[in-house]
Amino acid sequence: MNLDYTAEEEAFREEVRAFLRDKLPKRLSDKVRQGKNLTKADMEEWHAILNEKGWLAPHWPEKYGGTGWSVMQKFIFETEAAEAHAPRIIPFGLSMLAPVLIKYGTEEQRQHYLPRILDGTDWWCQGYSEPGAGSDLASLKTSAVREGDHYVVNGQKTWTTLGQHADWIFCLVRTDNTGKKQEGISFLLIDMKSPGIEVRPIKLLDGDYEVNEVFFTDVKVPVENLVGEENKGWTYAKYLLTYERTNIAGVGASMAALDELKRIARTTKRNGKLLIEDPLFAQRLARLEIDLENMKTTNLRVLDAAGKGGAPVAESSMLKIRGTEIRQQIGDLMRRAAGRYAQPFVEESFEEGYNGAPIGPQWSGTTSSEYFNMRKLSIFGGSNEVQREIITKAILEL
Amino acid sequence: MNLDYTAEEEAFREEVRAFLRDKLPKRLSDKVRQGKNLTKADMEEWHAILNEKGWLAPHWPEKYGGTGWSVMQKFIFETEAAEAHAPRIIPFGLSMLAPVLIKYGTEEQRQHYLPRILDGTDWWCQGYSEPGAGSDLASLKTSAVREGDHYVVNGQKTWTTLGQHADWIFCLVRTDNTGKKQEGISFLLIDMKSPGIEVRPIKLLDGDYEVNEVFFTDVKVPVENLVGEENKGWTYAKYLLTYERTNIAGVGASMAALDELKRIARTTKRNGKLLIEDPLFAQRLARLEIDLENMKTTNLRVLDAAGKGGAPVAESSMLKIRGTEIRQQIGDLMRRAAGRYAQPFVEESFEEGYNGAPIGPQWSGTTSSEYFNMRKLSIFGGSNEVQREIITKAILEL
Amino acid sequence: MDFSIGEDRQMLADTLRRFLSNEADWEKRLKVIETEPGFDRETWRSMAELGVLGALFGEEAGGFGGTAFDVAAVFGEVGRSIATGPWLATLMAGRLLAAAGESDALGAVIAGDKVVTWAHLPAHDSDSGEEHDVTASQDGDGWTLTGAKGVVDYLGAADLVVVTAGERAFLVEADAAGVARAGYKMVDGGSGGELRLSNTPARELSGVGAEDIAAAEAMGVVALAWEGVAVMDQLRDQTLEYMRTRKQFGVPIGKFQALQHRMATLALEIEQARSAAINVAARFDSAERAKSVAAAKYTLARVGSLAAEEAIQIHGGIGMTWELPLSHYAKRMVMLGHVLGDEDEHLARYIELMREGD
Amino acid sequence: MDFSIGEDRQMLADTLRRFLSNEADWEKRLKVIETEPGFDRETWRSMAELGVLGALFGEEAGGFGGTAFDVAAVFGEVGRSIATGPWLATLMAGRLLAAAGESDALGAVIAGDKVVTWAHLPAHDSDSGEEHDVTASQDGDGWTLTGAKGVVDYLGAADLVVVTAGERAFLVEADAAGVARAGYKMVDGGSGGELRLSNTPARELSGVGAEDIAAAEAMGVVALAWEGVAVMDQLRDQTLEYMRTRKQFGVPIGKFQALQHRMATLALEIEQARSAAINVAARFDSAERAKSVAAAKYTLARVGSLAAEEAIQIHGGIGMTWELPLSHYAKRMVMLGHVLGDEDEHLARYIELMREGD
Repeated sequence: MNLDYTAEEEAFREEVRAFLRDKLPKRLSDKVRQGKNLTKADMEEWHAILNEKGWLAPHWPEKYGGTGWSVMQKFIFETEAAEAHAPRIIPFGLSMLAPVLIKYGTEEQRQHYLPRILDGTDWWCQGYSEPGAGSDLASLKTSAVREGDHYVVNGQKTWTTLGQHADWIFCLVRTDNTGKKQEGISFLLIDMKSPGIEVRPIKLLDGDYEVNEVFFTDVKVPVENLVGEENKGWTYAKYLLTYERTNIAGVGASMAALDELKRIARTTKRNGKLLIEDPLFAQRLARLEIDLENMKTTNLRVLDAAGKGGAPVAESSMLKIRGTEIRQQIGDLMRRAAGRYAQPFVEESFEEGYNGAPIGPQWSGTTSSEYFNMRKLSIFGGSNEVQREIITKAILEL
Repeated sequence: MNLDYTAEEEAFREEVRAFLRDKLPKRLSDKVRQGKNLTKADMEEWHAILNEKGWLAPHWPEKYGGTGWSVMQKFIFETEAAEAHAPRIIPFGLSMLAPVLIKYGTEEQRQHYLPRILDGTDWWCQGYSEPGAGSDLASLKTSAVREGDHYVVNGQKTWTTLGQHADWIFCLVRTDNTGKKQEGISFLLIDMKSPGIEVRPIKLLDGDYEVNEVFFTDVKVPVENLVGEENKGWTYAKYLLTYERTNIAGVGASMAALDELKRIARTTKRNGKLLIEDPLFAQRLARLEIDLENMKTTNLRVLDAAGKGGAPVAESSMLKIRGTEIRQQIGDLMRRAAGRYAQPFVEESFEEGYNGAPIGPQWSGTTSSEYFNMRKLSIFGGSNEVQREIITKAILEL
Repeated sequence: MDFSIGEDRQMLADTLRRFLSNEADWEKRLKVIETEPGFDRETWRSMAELGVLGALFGEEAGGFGGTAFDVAAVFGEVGRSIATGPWLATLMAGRLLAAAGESDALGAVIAGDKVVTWAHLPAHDSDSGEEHDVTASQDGDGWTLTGAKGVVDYLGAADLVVVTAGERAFLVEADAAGVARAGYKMVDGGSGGELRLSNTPARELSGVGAEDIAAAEAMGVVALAWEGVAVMDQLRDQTLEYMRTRKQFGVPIGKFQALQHRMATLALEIEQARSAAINVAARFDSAERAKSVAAAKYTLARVGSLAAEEAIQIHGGIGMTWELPLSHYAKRMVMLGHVLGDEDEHLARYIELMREGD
Repeated sequence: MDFSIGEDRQMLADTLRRFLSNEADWEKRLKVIETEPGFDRETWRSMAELGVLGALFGEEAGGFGGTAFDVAAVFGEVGRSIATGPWLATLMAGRLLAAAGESDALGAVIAGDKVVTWAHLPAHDSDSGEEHDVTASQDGDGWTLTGAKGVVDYLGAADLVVVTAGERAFLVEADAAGVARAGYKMVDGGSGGELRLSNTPARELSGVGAEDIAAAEAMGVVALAWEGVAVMDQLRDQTLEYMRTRKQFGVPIGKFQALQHRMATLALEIEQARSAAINVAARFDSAERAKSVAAAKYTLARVGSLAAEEAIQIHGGIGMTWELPLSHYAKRMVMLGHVLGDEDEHLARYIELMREGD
């Protein structure tokens, strides 16, 4: 048993680090580190840099532009990028739609859409959730009725992340009402410029706009935009959930955030004493660091098993739960570290180029907003409650 | 708003304290404080002292021997007795059977049984639980078939606390199998000397014997031993659950135990430092003390509401949950305070008159046994899981 | 023993509740929190004209209340509607004005003619990373103040500022020479600001010392504890309502056992927090004040963040939206934990007192 | 990266597992834990004859293993069957004998001919409330020891005792002059004892110093971590089996959502504890050893008591009975938390290292 990287993996890590050192713009990594808002252009810039290097789509087969990396290489890349404060890659086209097209789409669809994902022509968003559905995703109501060579789509999607930037949306729609609710669902690709689509931003509690409602009124969608077979969409959607997700625990992002938190604890005084010398704060920090250190190894174990062909269902859910809990706890400690300076709310300061004097410590202005924003981690992407049931059902085998 | 006792209550408290000072044998309070095993004779001794004073049955109507105390007086008495390390009063006859007889029994039953409870002639135990029933109490199977002027009882009860000492058992038995499971249950009084009864002690994980299995094979029970109506036993059993329980949170016992824990923390060194100076131990202790201090007031609020005629269902369950959690946590900290001396297991030392040299600190020998024994608090008396459902159902009103 | 708040206080609370729900409704709140002062001065004045602020001070200071339970009654209503406005600032600054016998200034505050705030915490200087505080210099008969204070409630709207310097307290006119104010909105509505003073003339609050400052802070914790429990009650009730009405898999989510268990724990913890709030008010004038203050603020912060996090989690995505009042209650709840010392600071204080105690 | 334990170690573990389940079955265990030595010496000797103890030591010391993962393989099996016997004592004392080149004594231990234990903790004197330790005096060429040691594993059965005194370690014959032993049973089976020495002749373990003692303790934590995870696995699996088969209200209790959620948390925490056990073994020879030791023992104790408490609670009353193996697993689990420093001691150590670190 051995936790070290192989010589090849170590060399790969050096290569990744060198690339990040050379190609990751400091302007972007600074924004990420400081918790500032990224613009669409920021995200597209990093997307293009990765595409140029050929590292944008590690999960894809090589013939469509994948890297041919091992599971461990993907993990190394993701972890190093997060630790270097690279912007996250928007996953909707690359990691969610593309695997479905690759497995269930036609060759025509693949040839058309995959290159446009890589070169940034199409920004995709996801049309799964509906108001009133929540964890009961399959109860969705948005309908698609076949009329000649079109479907006519009516209904509403919600929680559509970054839908305001999107050119296309992939949707689960109901094409049959007669059987079990899982059996009448289809998977449709819809141009966001189609007449009858309206996007309404949802303001979140931290004042930010990152999710949307999307309304469909008699939207015409060509039948060739159906993926796979009609009424089989649920299968494709579930495929995504079990699709290899090396980064589900967000270990890299948590490591980077914990480093920042420790730096703050070593330099910030409260009542004349450094936070790291405070027994209660130090205790919170130590428990968190140990938990993260354990999770790193848990993550590697799961990857190792997956690399050997295992299907670690319960384990993936464990990584999702504990990964998001750790990330939330780091946010919680950041807020605590800010003391009363967690209270000021200077929205403008989250934007690049804000010139006002910082209020309190340089890092404190975004702590509360991040703390509240991170509540989403345990809600979206399969709530942590749903994950808990998945775990026990898997190990209970009832 | 005011948390102080009234002058009358204060005077009553002084009276209780004086009584405890004069009449509670030091031999008994020492055993309780040190966590030693109480014998049947010990428990009977304290029972008789209280009966002589007329303070044995505060919950009973005065005409049967009750004290006429207010809710607050009962609370004061129970708290003071616990803080003085008085033995607990065995509740089966006094607090469980008697209220049922008083409300649902015949006057003949009351005249016969109540005095015998007071003077200690009859030691009662409770025959509710059955193997395989658990929280689903109403699924009980022990049957009573009417044959002339007798019932013939067959079946098995379990978790019968101190059944090894009992002269009588009050039982829930099935007299009808045809309707809903709650509807065919009757409430029977059974002489433990009846032919066909066998008591088998259950050894618990701490090595102690305090619960039993009771087997019934063709046991003949006179029909006059039926309480109330046939098939209405479930109503009587439920009445007990909502019957005023001023002491459900065990505040007095927890206060006494916390005092002892603090004394230990102030006098016990680990690695050369007093436990109370250890930041981590002190933190556990402080959190616990604050929680108990809050619970004391919560308990008083519930008593106040009950005294004014309220029926605080959710609140009683809250007291049961948090009361037992606090008691368990005190036990947990005692075990932690003992360090490695939590490991020795000298059963003989739990008995009075043990003359061997103590192993480690005077108080450490019983800590692990108590810690494990106290697991029962969250299981018996309506498990804390059942209490949680009661709370939410009550406040949700679904 | 008596757990009723008292008839007079109940009437006051009912009056304030009606006023806040009529004159400061949710729509108005959503608008006002987008502004920098973060509250509506006209509404504040009308509320003062009803006499509510007088409840925070004793008769000798021109009020008609001033006990811990009077303060409790007012702040329970502030919490119920998460009202904005310089409630806490008025309480804290006002108690020091009262202690100094500054009846003119306090009278104007109680009448709603002047807004006062309380500048106590040192400011954090983002360049040096150090904390900067205010120092006082005697200047002939009077005093001047120089230095900075951080996160001063409603600084931008204040006419008067009570500024502490060491163990003394001073009254500063907001438009006096050498005053620089940088205001900002706060996460939970309302506003705050950074105060810089440079040779600013100030009047000493005579007779006010460390004891009075500590007493004002203790009364502030009473206020926060009662405000906090009222916020928790709202978080719980809004979540219960959601559990009753929101269906998933064909049944109300309140039927899900795992949620039932979590709600039970939350409801239980809120009752414990209510007891802590009662304790700190009931023991305000006793030797146990310091311990009760630490216990109450620790409990408030601990249970408060649990309540906020659980309420959002049980709601799911909708609980994270600006549109739902719940999210604003959650923000107020968590932010209360940061005021007048946080969970860990008060637990540390409690540990100290426990070590000293018997 | 490689997460397999290795073929040779797996074979060793399988051999030990078969031996323990055949030669030390549950009935036998229930009998043996009622006795004071708390283990069966004949079984121990047979086990030693299989060569198992050699895995705990390197070839230079007469063993055939000695790495952290060799120790892990053995103690995983000890945990799986919560075997009694001086496993940890043999490991700790043996590592010091090995460090001193005491190959004769160690050879006898590995062969099962002699039982050795390790006396390190000061004894608590119940009269004075103080801790008493052993001091060593030079006596001509040799040494004598005087003082006391507490909670010495399997003291009553030991032929040899390795006794620490300050930064030195000594070998004492159990029947030497001035040795007084008071033995007792332990809560989780097995036995312990209080050791008193009075001018007892002792041989210094030459070359052994504080570093070696610390290294032996670190290896002890590796052993406990792997033993502990194996115990947790049993607690979880026995509880899962109960959730599958036990019915209430007509359905298996595993269908209850609240229990499902708790089981998920428990299963997750156990995987985290397994990772901590892997970490401490994998980093044993690295600069991160001290931190990994503290992290592993803290995690073991924290998750261990959670596992024990949850397993009992989910079982209900039956989980508290002596008759059910589960209760014995729960006792072993909690008691492991007390050996070689408890949860708080290791967390404090971790905090210290974190403060010193980068």
